[in-house]
Amino acid sequence: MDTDSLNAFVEAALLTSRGPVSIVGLTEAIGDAEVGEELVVEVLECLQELWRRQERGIRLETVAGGWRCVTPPNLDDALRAFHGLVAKQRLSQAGLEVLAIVGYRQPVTLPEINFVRGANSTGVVKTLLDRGLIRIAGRKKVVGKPFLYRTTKEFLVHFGLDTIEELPDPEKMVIDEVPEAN
Amino acid sequence: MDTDSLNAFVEAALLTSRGPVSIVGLTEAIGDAEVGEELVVEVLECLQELWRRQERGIRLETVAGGWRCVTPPNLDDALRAFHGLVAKQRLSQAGLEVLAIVGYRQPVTLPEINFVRGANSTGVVKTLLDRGLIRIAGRKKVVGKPFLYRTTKEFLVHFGLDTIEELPDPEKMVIDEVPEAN
Amino acid sequence: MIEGTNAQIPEESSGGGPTVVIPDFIGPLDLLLHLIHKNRFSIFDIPISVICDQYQEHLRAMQSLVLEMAGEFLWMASWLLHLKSRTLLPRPSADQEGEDTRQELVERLLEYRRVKEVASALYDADIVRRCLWEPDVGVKGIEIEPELDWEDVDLRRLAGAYLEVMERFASTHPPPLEVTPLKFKVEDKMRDLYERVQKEKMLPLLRFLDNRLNSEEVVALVVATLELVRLGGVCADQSMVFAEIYLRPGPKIFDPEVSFRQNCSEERNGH
Repeated sequence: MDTDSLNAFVEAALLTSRGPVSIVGLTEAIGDAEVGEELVVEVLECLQELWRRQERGIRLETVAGGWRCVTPPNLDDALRAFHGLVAKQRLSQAGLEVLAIVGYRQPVTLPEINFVRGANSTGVVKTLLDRGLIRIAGRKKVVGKPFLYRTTKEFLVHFGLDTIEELPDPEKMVIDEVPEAN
Repeated sequence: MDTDSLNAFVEAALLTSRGPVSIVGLTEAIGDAEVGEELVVEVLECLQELWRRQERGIRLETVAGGWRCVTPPNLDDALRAFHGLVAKQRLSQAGLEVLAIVGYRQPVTLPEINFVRGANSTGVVKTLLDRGLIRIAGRKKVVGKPFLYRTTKEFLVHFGLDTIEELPDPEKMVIDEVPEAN
Repeated sequence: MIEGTNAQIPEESSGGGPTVVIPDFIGPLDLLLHLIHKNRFSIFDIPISVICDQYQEHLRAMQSLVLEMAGEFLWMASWLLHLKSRTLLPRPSADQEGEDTRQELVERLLEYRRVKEVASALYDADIVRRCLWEPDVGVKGIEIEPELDWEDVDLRRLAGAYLEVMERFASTHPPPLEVTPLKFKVEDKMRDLYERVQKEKMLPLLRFLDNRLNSEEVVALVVATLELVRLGGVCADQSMVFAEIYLRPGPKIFDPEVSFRQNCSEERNGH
């Protein structure tokens, strides 16, 4: 595959995909011994650079272990006006708390989530399941066999994380951990 | 709207639209008295020129309803191969339905699956067999001796179950407020 | 620094209540953290007595509390009261149990604070990332259907797909017709019709049927008429299509008892 075709193919594959595209997948589909993963990454980085310019309406990001095309955030208003869609609903504070708990304690059960939050989270968990941000990952082997929850790939994509390890470390975020004399 | 933003918006609007985009629609969404239809056409023609190059994976064509993004025809085969590979890590709605029928009604035959779904499921059953999510478990002692299908260990592992008896009651799972263990 | 409340984040279960603080606190731990922060106390050295009183005060203000939520807040109130009682009563020796409970509260507050930190980072990400659009370019000849990432297919999606299939099946396969005992017997209708025609000499059938509301009765009457005509008990004539059908006495005498017996034997022989 010549350079032009390679560039064209990678661009077309990205623009016609929903969700992140993996380098392995791209390389495999090209199926050319001469085109290894490094070369594909090079092409991707080139495109990313090309699309970064102000007059471009598309960006290339790395998320959830792959590469994904998205429009720049500042175009949201205009795009919503154009497509006639209302803004996506924000996640509630309760929803964000449950996501945080599932995110860094997974797999976790509903009783455990409730305990950490000190509040019933049943409805919130259901909403997050419906939105595909968390998923059921089996049952815990304790009395009652409660369901275990994990974050989904969609969660990584939505929050722009490459892996779950990229979730901010709460220990590092809390700065007044040292008690002050009063 | 400055020139850069205008270019970016037109590109984003084209790329996020499946069908053809009309000049009137674009101009209206921009909603800027300074940006008339002639200017929008100019931007579109500029993009069309830009995308015509050999190393681009996207073309802009004019059709009855306006302007539309398409991938160059010479990439069709490669894109088909690529999306075919991607589909292997994914599950179609049909695949999910057959998997659910086998899961909840096993052992079950292909004619039975077809009857419940009201659609031919031969291809889907084959895909699920290839992916190791269902298996053949003998033949049913009726005319034609059709194969009986059951889910595999792989199926249990994916859903985090120890035995098939742990499959939750579907009604409770989806309709109930509480996605808790039963 | 952590804010006890994050006013920017709307609470979904607020429901637009009155002016009380409810919407700001999505749980007892949230309220407690807010009070500690407001008083500039350290989590590690909470003056239980003060906090307990302030907590109770807030609770009184939250009159509109939903019953379910109230339980959560009251549980915390009782915990605080329990701790307060221990601090007020001087104990001769080290109160081990009290210390443990107090330590547990500190740990839960710390843990909840971590959760709030991560949640606020997610909040920031959500603000920007909600605004991103994916391209939707098609490829000629390929239907790129929105498929599920296998990793994200869980038990709930499986159960949902099953219910969907079964619902679709039910809607395309209506349940078999319910068989209910006949309310109107053809035999009875034959007898009635015959007697009526004998008496009135002429019966306009369509008008007669029009007055019957029950479709089952109409069916029984039509069958009875056909049967009577066949047996010669009545004659039917119609001048033109869609015109009224008149029933008149037929050439033969209709004896219900005889006819039904005959009828039955005929049928048995016929099959």
